[in-house]
Amino acid sequence: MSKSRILVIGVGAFIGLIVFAFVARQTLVVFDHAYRTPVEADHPDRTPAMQGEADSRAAQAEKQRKQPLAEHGVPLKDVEYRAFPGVGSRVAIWSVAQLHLLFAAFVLAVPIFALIIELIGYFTGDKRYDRLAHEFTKLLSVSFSLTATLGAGLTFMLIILYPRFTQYLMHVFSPTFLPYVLLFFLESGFLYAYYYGWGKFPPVAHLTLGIALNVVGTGIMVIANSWLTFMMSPSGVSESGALISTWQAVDNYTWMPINVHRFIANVAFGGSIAAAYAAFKFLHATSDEERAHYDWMGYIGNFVAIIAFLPLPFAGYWLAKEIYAYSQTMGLTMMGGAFSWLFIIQAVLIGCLFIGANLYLWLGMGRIEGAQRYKGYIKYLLFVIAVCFAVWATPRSPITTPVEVREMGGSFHPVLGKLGVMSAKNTAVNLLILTTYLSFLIYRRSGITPTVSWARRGKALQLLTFIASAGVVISLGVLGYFVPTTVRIGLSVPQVISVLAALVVVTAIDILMFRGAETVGETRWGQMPAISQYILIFIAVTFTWLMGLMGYVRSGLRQHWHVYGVIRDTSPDAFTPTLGFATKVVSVNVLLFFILIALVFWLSGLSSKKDWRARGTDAS
Amino acid sequence: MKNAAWKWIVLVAPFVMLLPEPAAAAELELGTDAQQKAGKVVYERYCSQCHGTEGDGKGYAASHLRPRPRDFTSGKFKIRTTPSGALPTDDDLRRVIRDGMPYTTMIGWPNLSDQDVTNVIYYIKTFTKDFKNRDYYAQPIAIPEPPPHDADSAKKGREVYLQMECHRCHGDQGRADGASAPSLVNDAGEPILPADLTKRWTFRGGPARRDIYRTFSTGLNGTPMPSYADSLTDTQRWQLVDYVYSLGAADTPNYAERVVSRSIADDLDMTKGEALFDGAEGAFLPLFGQIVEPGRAFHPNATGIEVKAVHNREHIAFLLRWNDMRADRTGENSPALEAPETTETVEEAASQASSTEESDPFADAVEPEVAGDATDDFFSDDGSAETASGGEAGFSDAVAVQFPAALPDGIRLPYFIFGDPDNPVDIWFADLAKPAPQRFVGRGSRSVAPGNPDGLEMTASYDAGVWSVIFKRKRRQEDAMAIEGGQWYPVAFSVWDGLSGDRGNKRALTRWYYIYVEPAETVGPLRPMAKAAVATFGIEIVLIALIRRKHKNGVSIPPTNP
Amino acid sequence: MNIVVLVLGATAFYTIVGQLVPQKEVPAPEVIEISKDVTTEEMVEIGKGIAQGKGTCLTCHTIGQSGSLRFPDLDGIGTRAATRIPGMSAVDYLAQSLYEPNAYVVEGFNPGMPVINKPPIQLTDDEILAVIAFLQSLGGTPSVTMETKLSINGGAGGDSTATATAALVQEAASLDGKALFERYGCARCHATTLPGKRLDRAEVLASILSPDSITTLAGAEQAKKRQAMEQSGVYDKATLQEIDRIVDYLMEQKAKE
Amino acid sequence: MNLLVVLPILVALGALRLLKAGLLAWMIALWMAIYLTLRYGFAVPIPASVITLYMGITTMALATYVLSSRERFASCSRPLIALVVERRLRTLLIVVVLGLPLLVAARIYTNMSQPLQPPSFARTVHPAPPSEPITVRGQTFDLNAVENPFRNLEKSDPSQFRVHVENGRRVYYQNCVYCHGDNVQGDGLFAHGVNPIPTNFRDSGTIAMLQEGFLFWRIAKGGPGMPGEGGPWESAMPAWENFLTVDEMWDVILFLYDHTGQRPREVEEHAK
Repeated sequence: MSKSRILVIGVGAFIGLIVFAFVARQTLVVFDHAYRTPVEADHPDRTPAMQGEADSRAAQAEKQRKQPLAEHGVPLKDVEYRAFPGVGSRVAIWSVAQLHLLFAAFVLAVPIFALIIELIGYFTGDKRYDRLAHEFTKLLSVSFSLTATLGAGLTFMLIILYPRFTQYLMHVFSPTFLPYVLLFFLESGFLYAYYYGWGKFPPVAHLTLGIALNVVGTGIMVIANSWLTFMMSPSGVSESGALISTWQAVDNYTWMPINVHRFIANVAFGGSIAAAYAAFKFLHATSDEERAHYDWMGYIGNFVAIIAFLPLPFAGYWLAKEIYAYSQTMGLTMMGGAFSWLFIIQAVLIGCLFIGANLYLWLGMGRIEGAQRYKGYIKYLLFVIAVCFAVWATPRSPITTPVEVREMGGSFHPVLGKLGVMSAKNTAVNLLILTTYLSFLIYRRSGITPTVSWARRGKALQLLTFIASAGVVISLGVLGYFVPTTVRIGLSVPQVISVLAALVVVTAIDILMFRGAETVGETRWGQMPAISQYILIFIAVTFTWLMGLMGYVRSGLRQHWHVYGVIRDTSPDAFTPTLGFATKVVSVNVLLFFILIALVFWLSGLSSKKDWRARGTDAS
Repeated sequence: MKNAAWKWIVLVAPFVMLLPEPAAAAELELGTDAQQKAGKVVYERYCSQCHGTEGDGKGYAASHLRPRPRDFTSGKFKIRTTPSGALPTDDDLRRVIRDGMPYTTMIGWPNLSDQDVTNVIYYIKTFTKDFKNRDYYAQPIAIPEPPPHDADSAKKGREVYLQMECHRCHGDQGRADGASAPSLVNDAGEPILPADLTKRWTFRGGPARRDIYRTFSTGLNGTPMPSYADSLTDTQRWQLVDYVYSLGAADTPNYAERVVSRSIADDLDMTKGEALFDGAEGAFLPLFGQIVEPGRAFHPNATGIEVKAVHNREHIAFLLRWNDMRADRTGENSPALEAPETTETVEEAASQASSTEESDPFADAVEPEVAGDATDDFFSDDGSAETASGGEAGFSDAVAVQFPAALPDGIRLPYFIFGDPDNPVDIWFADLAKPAPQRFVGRGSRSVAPGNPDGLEMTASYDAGVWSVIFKRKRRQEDAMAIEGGQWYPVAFSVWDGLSGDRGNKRALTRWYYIYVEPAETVGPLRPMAKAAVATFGIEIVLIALIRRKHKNGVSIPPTNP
Repeated sequence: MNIVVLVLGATAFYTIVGQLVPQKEVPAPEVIEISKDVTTEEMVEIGKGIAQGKGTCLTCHTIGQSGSLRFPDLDGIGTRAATRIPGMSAVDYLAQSLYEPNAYVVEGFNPGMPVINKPPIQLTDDEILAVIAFLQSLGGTPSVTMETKLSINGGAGGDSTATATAALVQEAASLDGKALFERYGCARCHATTLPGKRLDRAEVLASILSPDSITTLAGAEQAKKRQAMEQSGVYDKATLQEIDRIVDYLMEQKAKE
Repeated sequence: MNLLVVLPILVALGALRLLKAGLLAWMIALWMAIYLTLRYGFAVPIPASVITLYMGITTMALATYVLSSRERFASCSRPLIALVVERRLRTLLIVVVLGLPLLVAARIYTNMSQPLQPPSFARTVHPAPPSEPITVRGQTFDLNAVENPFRNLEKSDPSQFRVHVENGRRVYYQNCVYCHGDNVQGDGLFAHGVNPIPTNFRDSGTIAMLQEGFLFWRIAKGGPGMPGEGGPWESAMPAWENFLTVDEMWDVILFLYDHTGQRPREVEEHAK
């Protein structure tokens, strides 16, 4: 008998046995159980959503009743809310604000991104970078006008739908509006000059223009951030909401962390959208040359996205810490109360991001000759990533049926319950970051071999750093189970520091070690399986979705307050909706964003199309 | 004593003469002194608290135990394989020690080593001289393989049952409600209950047909249950066994975990009686004595209650059935009545404790009553003859259904014994001496107040040893918890036996159970099953079509190397 | 086409993940109206509702848990409260920990509790009284009423405390035994002349405080009478001094005979 | 971990390794192995929702591995494409195509016909005792520090100690035996009627793990004294302070440890 025969028989028998057992069990169950009615309540509880609908209906009826009086018009200051038809005010504002923010993030990210690439091109003299930066900037002008339009829409809707609240916010922030508008004006000037002046200015002048554009753009974001962070953690006002100091109102607890968090996230987001654009172009490319270019562009975009993404959790820690510092109540609502399950969803999203990013790197190794020697490591990396992902996504008290509760003897599983706590999750996240970076290192060196004399020692040192960092992370994680809470919370800081230190040390060694490295295998750009490009798009979708979700948390944390602790939300929408509802709205927003971004891609692609008349002559 | 011994000799003599001397019996296995001594250690550690250090059945626990712990000095043993009046074999004793007797505090001692059990048996044998007398030994009765069981045999058994007048104690339908049941006493003059033949699992000797046959063939020494070895042929005995066997549904009680109320479209017509509940799932729930709050019941007569429930859009009805030795339709009853305090009241215990400090704690601090005392009474703990006889001055039978007054919003239910001050309970109460139901609001076992009985209906009937009580109420009523479809509701039950002087806290009760109220309309499984199957099939077809289109020309494998 | 499917698929996947987690809407807290005449027991109930809902106390605090907690456990706070700060009564301590949470932080815990009468939680003074009643009921006996004036309540009404207490005492003092007898509804069942004839002063007092102790009744009758006494509410409302005065009044009736 | 499940799975995976199975077989086998381990491999079952989550992650990870290089993808897709396209596998294809919907339908059926389960709530087996002193019959006890007043007699006056144990025995058999049983195993005459079931004192996970103060608290306060977290509160344990004196309760505790041959957990010294 041939070897393959034996193989087929062996494997077939094993799988067949399992399938048979499964089918047999299922059959037995079907024939054993008389059908019993499922347990279904025939009267749903009165949920806040229903209550809200009922309230707004009642308000409508009341309005109808009072119609004759209102005919002469109601003075503005008496109106607290107006209703948006169909979806309601909250969802309308939510969608418009989110789209505005997504585009704004894109518009702010692309210049940063283009500037970095242009700088690289300038210093390395590689023309490819310059071309790439220019191509990115092409996406800007359409996005910029869309952002402005959405922003204007948002402002109008706020004034119309939430007049009292908007009035208050305008009162507090009145001194910031003029600088904002001026900056906006400057932004458009710099932006168009930067784009249209490509190649027309001397390189240094153009770069200066790029820097100015970014400074102005960041300024716009920082001002806008002050408004929304004020809503979350107001300061500079008295208890009753009277303004004491505008500067204090701007410089509130969450302002700086949000600025930093958004800046980094914008870079990552811009990178991922640029990569998605490249992937889109790659898939529709007709020539090898084009494919090579877009493959490379996608790689750079994704690289920037992932590098920016790695420190994001730390910025997130800072934000969360400031939220706790501002209001323990809000912090606990976030982590332990109504939003605690949202972080399980977040874990799923970030887990998907990590897996996607790593998969892209591994696939990328396929286009490098000589990467074969590293292929065997993939499964171990994947194993670590999957386990960390699973730990991170493990809920502290899972959803259970009564039978399961009885079997577990409580709402915590004796084994899994230990994975659901902060110590385990921090450890998992830090290990995820380390592993992903390891993946990247392997990718980086797959085509090259160091020539320096201390290469072996350098590699050993790098490995040692990784092991030491992982050791610190794990042992601190374990220690977390045995120390009091006050100590435990502090443990995440050394964990993070050890990971960051490891990243820095390893990178430094790597750069030194591969200086003048010998190339063993050429990177064949464009030789990428199509699946990798779909992964880039998947990463972009995931990233957008994640931004939408986290935006909801930040905003939803205020619960029934417009301005936390100052202006109460008394509208029928004052309740906090279910996570299922929120995820649906986020999904719709993400889809809308991608429809619009497709429009942007199409519009910006028009310029490179052949002239209509030229085509006409070709045909004739 | 002398007299009884003489009787045994007469009874046993024929066997002793007829049967060859069993080798084992001839040896008079009384064990060595060392074994008896070892048995004594085990006995005093594990047995003496009930059976007494002297083996006289007057241990610490004895006062509240019904049936009383065995008095080993009497030499009478109930569960044996030997003929009536004879001593048990070692194996008989071993079996009882190992397996225990169901529904008594003698639970069984599976953990003792074989050696310990043997030693204990030797030690038990020292309590009476009878074991030294070869005359009291007899060859065990051979219990044949049970013949096949059939309905015809059971029918004939019924004739034997009536002919032998079993019903005078065990009742016409075997529910232990015979006319002479309340007045039965054992040889020591202690009251004793006839077995409830519909509940095989309570048979002290075991529920199997062989066990029942053994009881008929050997009798239960010391009790009014005689042996029928002489008066009935082997076939007749098996027929009787089959009849008894047919009275009960199963060897085990199969206690339910929940009650399901069936949704019906028709009116809930109380005049239809039990027929109204046809098709509803019966739930048999265990009752236990209320020994938690003062006024305790240590040995309630009712051990289980069968509950059925149906509802339509407007109303919900409950059928409660339990076996009762005698219908007590006179006197009164109420959950608010004061029940007699048992001996372990705070005051008495306090006085006991003070005496402990001064004097010997071994001094008999237990009630000084003696087994066989004329005032001793199966049915009551307070020893008053008046309550035992029930009747005009006494208490009637009663039953109650208990719900939380309002659906608990958390998971904490009201305290299961008539609620607590924070979480009151709604008690539907039927005093079976009165035609109309009552309602009470319980805020604790000592704080039960009458409530508004409007809207609550009740009918009751007693037939051949079983009470059937039907309660009916509107599902939604202003002053009570609304009962909605598709929901679970906590429910508990209590039964008062007038014959035992039950009232107030002294009663049999259940813990909280849950009743599921079926929704009016339910979803069948077929539609979702079909949907899912079709969807899966569709996806498969699309996938196959896609793959086939791509690989039209046989398997073109993607290139392994680009 | 593939891209559209991918984008739709990815969003759908995340939406489904969002549907798999527990779905809970959080209603905006309602304004709770507490009338001035609720009993302490009712206050406990209301306070419990506030602690679970609007007050968000139980988001952080546990009741009856041990182990490594982030916030002090509330079980038994009713008795523990009196021992925290020497010289401070339980009610005052609880009030302080609600109005000025950082004034005293239990050892081993971090400060961080929000001021309860300020936004975002912003309970009213009445609601805080109810919460105090609930906290007292955890392991102790609630003593506050809606009339209780707190010595610590964020600065408001500090001066009126003494005068209000004095007024209360004065009002109670002004009622004589006869007035109290009527006020607590004794006259609904009892004739004023009856008990003094047979019993001495101690016995009368005993039969009010413990109706079962001296009685000719038995069984159900006795229980009914005892319940009637319990449900009259006299034990909840009357102070010992007042009962004493009622007995005085009854003994006077006897003397008059 | 349930070794009966885990070991055969490991053996099967080892066999696959020896047979040098193909990637597709490995992927399917790994998926099933992980599922079976999660589902049946743990002594305390994992909730279905968590299994779903983990299997989702597993699926994703395995798919990632298959996708991570062209060769792996090809070696997985080849047999599947062959199944769909090749004529000689037609019968198998039909079986699979028809079988899958049936399995899905059967799954739905079993999901929908779960027997009705009454609601049940988690039980805290040994709830934490109140941290402030409890009052029993007019005396105050600090449960963190309280010790059995008669425990020291064990060494100082053994005969007096036996007297107390014997008194505890009397108390037990007059009061506790109905539920906790004559063999102190929680199988008394009424045990089948109550929920939660009475404690089995012979179980080394009960009194041996607890301090005597804890037993005293549970005995004195019973089911009604269960703290908020100590549910379910249907416990039929009476508040024995209504029936027994303080000394009797301490005596019965002595008896329980003496009779079962266990030692109480020592009171931990409080670090000051």
